[in-house]
Amino acid sequence: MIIVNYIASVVLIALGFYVIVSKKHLIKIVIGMSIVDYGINLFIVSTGFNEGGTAPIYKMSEFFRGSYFVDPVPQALTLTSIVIGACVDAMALSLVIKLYKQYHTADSDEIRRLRG
Amino acid sequence: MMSYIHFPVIAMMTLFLGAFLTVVFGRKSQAVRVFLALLSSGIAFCLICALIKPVLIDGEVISYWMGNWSPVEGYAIGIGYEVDALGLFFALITVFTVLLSCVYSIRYMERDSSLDFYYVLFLMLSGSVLGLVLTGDVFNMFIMIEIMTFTSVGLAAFRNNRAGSVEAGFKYLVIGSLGSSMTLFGVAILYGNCHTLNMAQLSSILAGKLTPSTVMAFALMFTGLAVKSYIVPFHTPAADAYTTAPASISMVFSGMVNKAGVYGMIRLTYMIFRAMDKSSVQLLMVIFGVITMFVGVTMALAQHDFKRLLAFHSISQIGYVITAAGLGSALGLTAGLFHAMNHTLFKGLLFLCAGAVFYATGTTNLDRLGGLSKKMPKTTICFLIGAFSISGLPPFNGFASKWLVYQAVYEKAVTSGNIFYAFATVAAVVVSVMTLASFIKVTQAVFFGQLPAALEDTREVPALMRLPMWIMSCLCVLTGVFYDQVSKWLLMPAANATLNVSDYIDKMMGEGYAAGAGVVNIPAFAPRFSFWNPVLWLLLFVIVLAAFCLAIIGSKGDRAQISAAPEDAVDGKYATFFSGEKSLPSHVSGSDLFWGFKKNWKGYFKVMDDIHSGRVNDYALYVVAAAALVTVFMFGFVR
Amino acid sequence: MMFPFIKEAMTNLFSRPSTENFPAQPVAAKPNYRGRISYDPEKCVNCGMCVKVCSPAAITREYKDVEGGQEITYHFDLTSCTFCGTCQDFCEEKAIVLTDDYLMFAEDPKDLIVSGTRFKEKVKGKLSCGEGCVYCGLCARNCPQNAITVDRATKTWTVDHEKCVQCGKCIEKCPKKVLSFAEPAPEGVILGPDCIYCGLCARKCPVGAITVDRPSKSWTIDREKCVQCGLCVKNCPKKTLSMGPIE
Amino acid sequence: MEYLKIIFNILVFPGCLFVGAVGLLLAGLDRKVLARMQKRVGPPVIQPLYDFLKLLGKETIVPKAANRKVFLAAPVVGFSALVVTALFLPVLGYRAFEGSADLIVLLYLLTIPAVALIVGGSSSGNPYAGIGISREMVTVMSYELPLICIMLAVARKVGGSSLCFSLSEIAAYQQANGSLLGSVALMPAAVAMLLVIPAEVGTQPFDVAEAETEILEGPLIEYSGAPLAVFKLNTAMKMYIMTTLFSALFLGGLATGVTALDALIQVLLCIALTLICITTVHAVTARLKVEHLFKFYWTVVAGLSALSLVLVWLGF
Amino acid sequence: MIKKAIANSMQRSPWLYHVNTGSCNGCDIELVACLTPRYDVERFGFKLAGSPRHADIVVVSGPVTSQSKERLLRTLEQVPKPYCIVTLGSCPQSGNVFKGSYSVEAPIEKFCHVDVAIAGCTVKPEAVVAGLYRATEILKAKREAMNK
Repeated sequence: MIIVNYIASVVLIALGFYVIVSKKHLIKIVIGMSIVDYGINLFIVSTGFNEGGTAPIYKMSEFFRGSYFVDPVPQALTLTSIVIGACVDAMALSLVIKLYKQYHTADSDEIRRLRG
Repeated sequence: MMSYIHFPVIAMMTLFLGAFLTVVFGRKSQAVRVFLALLSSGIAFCLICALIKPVLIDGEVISYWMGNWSPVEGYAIGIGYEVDALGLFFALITVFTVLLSCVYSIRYMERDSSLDFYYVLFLMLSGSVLGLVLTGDVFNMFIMIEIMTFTSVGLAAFRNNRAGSVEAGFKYLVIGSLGSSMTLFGVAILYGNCHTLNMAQLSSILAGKLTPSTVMAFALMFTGLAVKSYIVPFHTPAADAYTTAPASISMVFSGMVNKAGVYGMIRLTYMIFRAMDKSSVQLLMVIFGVITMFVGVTMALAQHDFKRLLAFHSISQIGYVITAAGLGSALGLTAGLFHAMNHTLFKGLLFLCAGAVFYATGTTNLDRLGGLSKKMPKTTICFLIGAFSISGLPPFNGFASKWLVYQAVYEKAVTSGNIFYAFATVAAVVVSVMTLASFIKVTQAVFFGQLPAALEDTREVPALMRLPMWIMSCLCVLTGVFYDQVSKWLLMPAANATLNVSDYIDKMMGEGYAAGAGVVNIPAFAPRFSFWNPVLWLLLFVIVLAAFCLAIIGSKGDRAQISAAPEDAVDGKYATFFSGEKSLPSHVSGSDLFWGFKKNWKGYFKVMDDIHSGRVNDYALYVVAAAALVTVFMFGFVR
Repeated sequence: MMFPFIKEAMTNLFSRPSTENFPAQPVAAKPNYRGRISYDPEKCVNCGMCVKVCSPAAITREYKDVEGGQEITYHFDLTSCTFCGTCQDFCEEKAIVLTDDYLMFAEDPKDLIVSGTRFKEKVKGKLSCGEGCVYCGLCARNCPQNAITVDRATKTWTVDHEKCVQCGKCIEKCPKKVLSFAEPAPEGVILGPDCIYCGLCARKCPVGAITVDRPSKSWTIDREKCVQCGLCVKNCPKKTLSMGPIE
Repeated sequence: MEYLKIIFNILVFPGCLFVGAVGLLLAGLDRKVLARMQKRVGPPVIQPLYDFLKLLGKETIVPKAANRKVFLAAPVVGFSALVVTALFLPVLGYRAFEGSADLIVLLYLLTIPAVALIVGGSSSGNPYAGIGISREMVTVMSYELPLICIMLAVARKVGGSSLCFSLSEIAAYQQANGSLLGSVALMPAAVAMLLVIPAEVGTQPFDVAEAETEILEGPLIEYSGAPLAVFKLNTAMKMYIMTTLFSALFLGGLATGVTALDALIQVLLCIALTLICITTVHAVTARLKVEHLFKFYWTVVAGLSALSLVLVWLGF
Repeated sequence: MIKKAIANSMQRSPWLYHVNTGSCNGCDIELVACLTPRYDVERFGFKLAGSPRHADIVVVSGPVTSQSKERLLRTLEQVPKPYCIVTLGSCPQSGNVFKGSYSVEAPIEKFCHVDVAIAGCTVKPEAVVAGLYRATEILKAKREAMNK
C-alpha cells in the first residue's frame, strides 16, 4: 500500500510544479511551493515506513538486532523540512504583501520590472 | 590548547552566535552591531585559517561528529562535519569574503535603517555557507542551503525602498526553494536507497554504480545544486538579486553563495556519486558550462545597469568553473577551483567598486554615469584591476585561471578526440573577449568619458570602504603572478582531495572502510601546465618600462614639454576636441557602444530578451523543464 | 571579380609613377591660365575701369600729391583677387595682364600685392572746348570714361566733369586742337541787381569780408578775406547774392 | 655575462631596438609600396622614423576631460607589452626566452596593446574616442575567434593527441617535418591568419577604429606629441609581431640555425608578409563598416579557420 | 644631435589639418588634388590628419564666416606647438567676393598670425605644394627656436 503514498507524493509535486508554472497570482505561486514541499514531505515520511513496524521508541536494553520498527530518521527529516517549509512560506507571503503594496497588483505578468 | 578538530564547528557556530547576539544586543547601537559582526567574522576567519596547516599542507582530513555520535557498525548515525582540502578551500573563500564584506558594510550601509536585521541576516548567511561547505551530511547540507536561501532573500530585498528589490527577493525565493525542494527530493530518494545521510558512507555505498533510483536522485540533486550555483536556465533570479542587493551583499552572493552551489556540484559529482569518470556526465557539465558562460556574457553586453551587468558576468564566470570542473580531469578541476577562487576575488572587487560608485553618486545606471575617474581615482584603479582580471589580461589572476581552463578543455579535446571540446575552448576564448568588451563598456560609461553635470560634487569613498577593495586588488595581482604557488599550495591539495575519495571515507567511517567498499585510492598528481611565466613577463615588462621612462627622462631637453590642463581651464586649448564646437557634455554612454556587434546579433538578442521576461512563472518553467531534461539525459546516457 | 583593382595595383607597382617632380622641375601652366597680375604703369591712363569692374574690389587706386603733379598708384591685391580677368579685358591700354605665374604665396600677405605708380602732371583746369570745333566726335569715341558727348546735328559738345578723369586722350586726338584744360575762372560771391542793402549778409559773414553802406548804397566784398562759405547767399532776403565766376 | 645577454636581448635583439626598427621599416615600406601601387612616388622608406621623431618634438597636450595618469601611461604600457611579446616570439630558430609563454598566452598578450589603446582613448574623454574604442573592441572581438581557431588547429596538428601550445615544440615540429604551410589542412588557417593580420594591426579596410575621415582617428584623437608617437610606433611594431607570429606558426621550417641569417630571413619574411596582407589589401579595398567587418570575420575568416580545425581533427 | 634630428624631421613629416571656414570647396578640392598621384605631397611626408592635436600645419580655406570664426579659433588653440597656419586662396586673407558681408569676418590676420598665404582663386595645386613646402621650412625654424 505504500505505493499509494509514492504516487500521491509525485502527483502532489507535479501539481505543485504545475501551479507554480501556470498560475499568475503570487499567492497561488506560494501555495504551489508549499504543495511541492508537502509532496516531498510525504515522500520522505514514506521512505521510512516499514510495513508492520512499531514506533521507534526503545530503551537501550530493549533494543536488539532485528528489532522491527519504523525508521525514525525520515520523520525527523520531515519535521525539519516542514519547519523550513513554513519559514519559506511565511517569508514568501510577507514578500507578496510588500509587493502588493508596491505594485498594487499580485499578477506576475505585471511584476516584472527586472527583465532583459 | 584546543585541538583544531573543533575549529570548523566553532567557526560556523561563532557566526550563528554572532547573529543571535546581534538580535539581542544590537538593536540600538551601531557600534555593538559592527563589533559583533567583525568579531564573529574575524574569529571565523582566524579559525579557518588555522586549519590551513593541517589540512592543506599536511594533507589531513578533519572529521567531527556532532554530540560525538560516531558511526556504529559502519553506519553513520550522527551529523558529521568533515573538512578536507576541498571543503577548506571553499571555507577559506567564504570567511575571506565575509570578513571583507563586513568591513565594507560599516561605511557602505551607514545610510540605511534597520541595520540590525542586516547584520543578523548577513551573519546567518555566512554561517550557513560555512556550514554547507564543511558539513559531511547531505541533509545538513540541505538545511544550510535553505537557511542560505531565505537569508539571501532577506538581504536581496533589504533595500525594499528601491525599485525591484522585493520583486527580486520573491523571484529568488521561488526559484531557490524550487531548487532546494529538488535537492531535498534527491536526498530523500538517496536515503530510501542507502539508509544513510553521511556523504562518506553514501559515497562508499554508491561506489559509482548507479541504479535507476539513484540516477533519479542524482538528476534531482544535480539540478537542485545547479539552481544554487545559478548556471544558465536557473540564472534569472541571481541576476535580479545581485542587482538589487546592497553591493556588500552582491559581493557575498557572487563570492560565496554562488560558490556554495558550485561546491555542492563538485561534491555531488566527484564524491557522492563519483560519476565524473563517465563521459556523459562530463559532457552534460561542459554543455551547461558553455551555455552558461555564453548566455551570461552576451546578456551582460546588453545591460544598462552596472550591477546587473556584473551579475550576468558572475553567471558567465561560473560557466567557466562548471566547464572546467566538469571535465573530470585533474587539470580541469585545478582550473575550475582556481577560477572559482579568482572569481570571488575579482567579482567581489568589482561589486565593491559598483557599491562605491553607488555610494558616491546614488545610481548604478550606466547611462547616467561617466567621467568618475577624475573624482574617484582610487576606485578607478581598483576597478581597472578587477576588470582586467575578469577579462583575463595577463598577468592578472583571471588570465592564469582562464588559461588553465583552456588548457584543460583542449587537453580533453585532444585526448578524447571529441571536437566538441575544441569548440568549447573556442567558445571560452570568445566569451573571454566579450567579457573584455563589456568591461570596456563599463570603463567608458562609468569611469572615463565626460563627467555629467549632475555628478560634479562626487567625492572619493571613505578609506574604510577602499580597504577591502585594495586587499582584493592586491590579491588579484598576486594570485595571477604567483599562480604556480597558488596551485601548488591551495589548488592541488583541493583537487587531490576531491579525486581521492578514499581518504575522506576512511577518516569519516574508520580505517579500511573505503577499501572494503571497493574505493580505490588515486595517487597524488601534479597537473602539467603549458608555459606561462608571469614573473618573467612582469620583470621584462618592468625593465622595458624602466628603460622607456629613463629614455623619457633623458630626453627632457630634446622633446617638447607636456602641458596638462590647469584646474580652472574651461575652453580653448585643453577642451575636448569636438570638431571645433564648444565642448558640450557629450558622453558616449554604455548603451551606445558595440552596436556593430549587436546589429549582427539582433535576432539572438531579441530571443534573449524574450527569455528573460521577468515573469516568475517562466523562470520556474525553466527550472522544471531543465530538471526534466537533466533527468531524461541521466536516464538515457548515464549508466 | 571581388577586387577589381588588384590588377591595376600590380601594374602600377611595376610602372613609372605619374607624379610630377614639381618643385625640382618647374611646370609650365596651361595656356590661358590666369595667374599673377602684371601691371604696366606706363601704359595706364588712370581710367579706373579696372577698379570699377573688379568684383571683389581687389584693385585700389591711391593718389599722392607731389611737386608738379600727382603720383597715381594702383594696387592689385592678389589675396583678394578672383583672377576672373575682367580687368584685363576692360583695360584698353593693355596695362593689366594676368600672367601664367601661379606660384603666388608669401609669408607676408603684403608681398602678394602688385602695385604700380605713375606720375601725372598737374592739370590746370577742367576740360573745355574752344572755338573751331568741328564736332567730329573723335574725342567722345576715345574717351575711356564716356564723359564727352558730341552731337553733330545740334552742334553741341558737352563734358561730364564728374566722369572725366583728365586723362588727356581727347586733347591728344583732337584734329583741330581746340580741346584744352582751361584755367577755370575764379569763383566768388556776386551781387545781383535787386540788392536793397539790408546788410544781413554783412552781419552773417563769419569773417567780416562784406561791408554794406546803406546810405551810400554801396556793397563791397574783400575777396581776400572771403572763404566762400555761402552764408551770405543763403541769408539774402532778396536772393540776389549768388556764387559764380568773377569776371 | 648572463645578465648582459638578457639586457642585450631586451634592448637590442630581439627587443626594443630590433622590433622598433623593423616595425618602422615595415611601416615605411608599406607606405612606399602602397604609393607605388597607386602610381605615386610615395614617402621615403624612413618616413615613419621622421614621423616618430617629429612627434617627439611636439608639445603634448593633456585635455581637461582626460585622466592625466591613465592618458599618459596607456601608450607606454602598450609599448612595453609589445616589446615583451616580441621577446617571447621566436625569430625563426632563435628564441630569447625559451618556454616562457605559449600560444594562448601570446593571444592574450596581443590584446594588451589593444586594451591600452582603448583605455587611453577612453580616458581622453572625447566622444569620438568613445566611438573609436567601441569599434576597436568590436574589431578585437572579430579577429579573436578566427585567431583562436587557427591556434588550436596548429596545436592539434603539432601535438597530435597530447596538449601542445608550446612555440618551441611547433618550431621543432616544423624543423623536422617542414613548414606547416605545406599541410593541406592548415592552408585555410594560413589564409585566415593572413586576413587576421590587417585587422590586428588596424590597417585599411579594417581600420574602422581609427577612421580618420569619419571619427577623426578615434581613440587617438586627443593624443599629441610623444604619446602619439609611441602609439604610432606600437602600430608599426604590431606589424612586425603579427607577421613574425605568422612565420612562427606556418613558416618555421625556414630556420637555418644561424642567428644572424635567421634574423635576416625573418625580416625578409616580415616584409613579404606585410606587403602581401597589409599593403596589397589596403591598395585594392575600401574601408568596411564595423558591422560588416564583424560579419566578415565571423563568417568568412572564422569559417576558414574552423574548416582548418575540422580538417586537422579528421587527420588531414 | 637628437635635437637636430627632431628639427630635421619636423620639416620632413608635416601633418596637415584642414579647416574649412565657409569655403566654396574649390580650394579644398585642390588641396585633396595634391594628394593624388600627380602631385603626391606624401613625397615630402605630408599627410592629412584627422585631429588638430596631430597637426603641424593648419590649412585654412574660406572667408571665415562669423559662424566658423569661433570654431576656427578654438581649433587653432588646440594644436600643439610648434605649428604653422597656411591660408588657401584669397578668401581667408580678404574675404574675396564676400568681402564686407555681414557674415564674413574675413581678414584672418585679425585673429591669428598666418605663416604662409597662398593666393589664387582657386589655388593651383603646384602653388599649394610650393607653399606648404615653404611652411615646413618655417616649422623647422620654429622648432629650432624652441630649442634655444
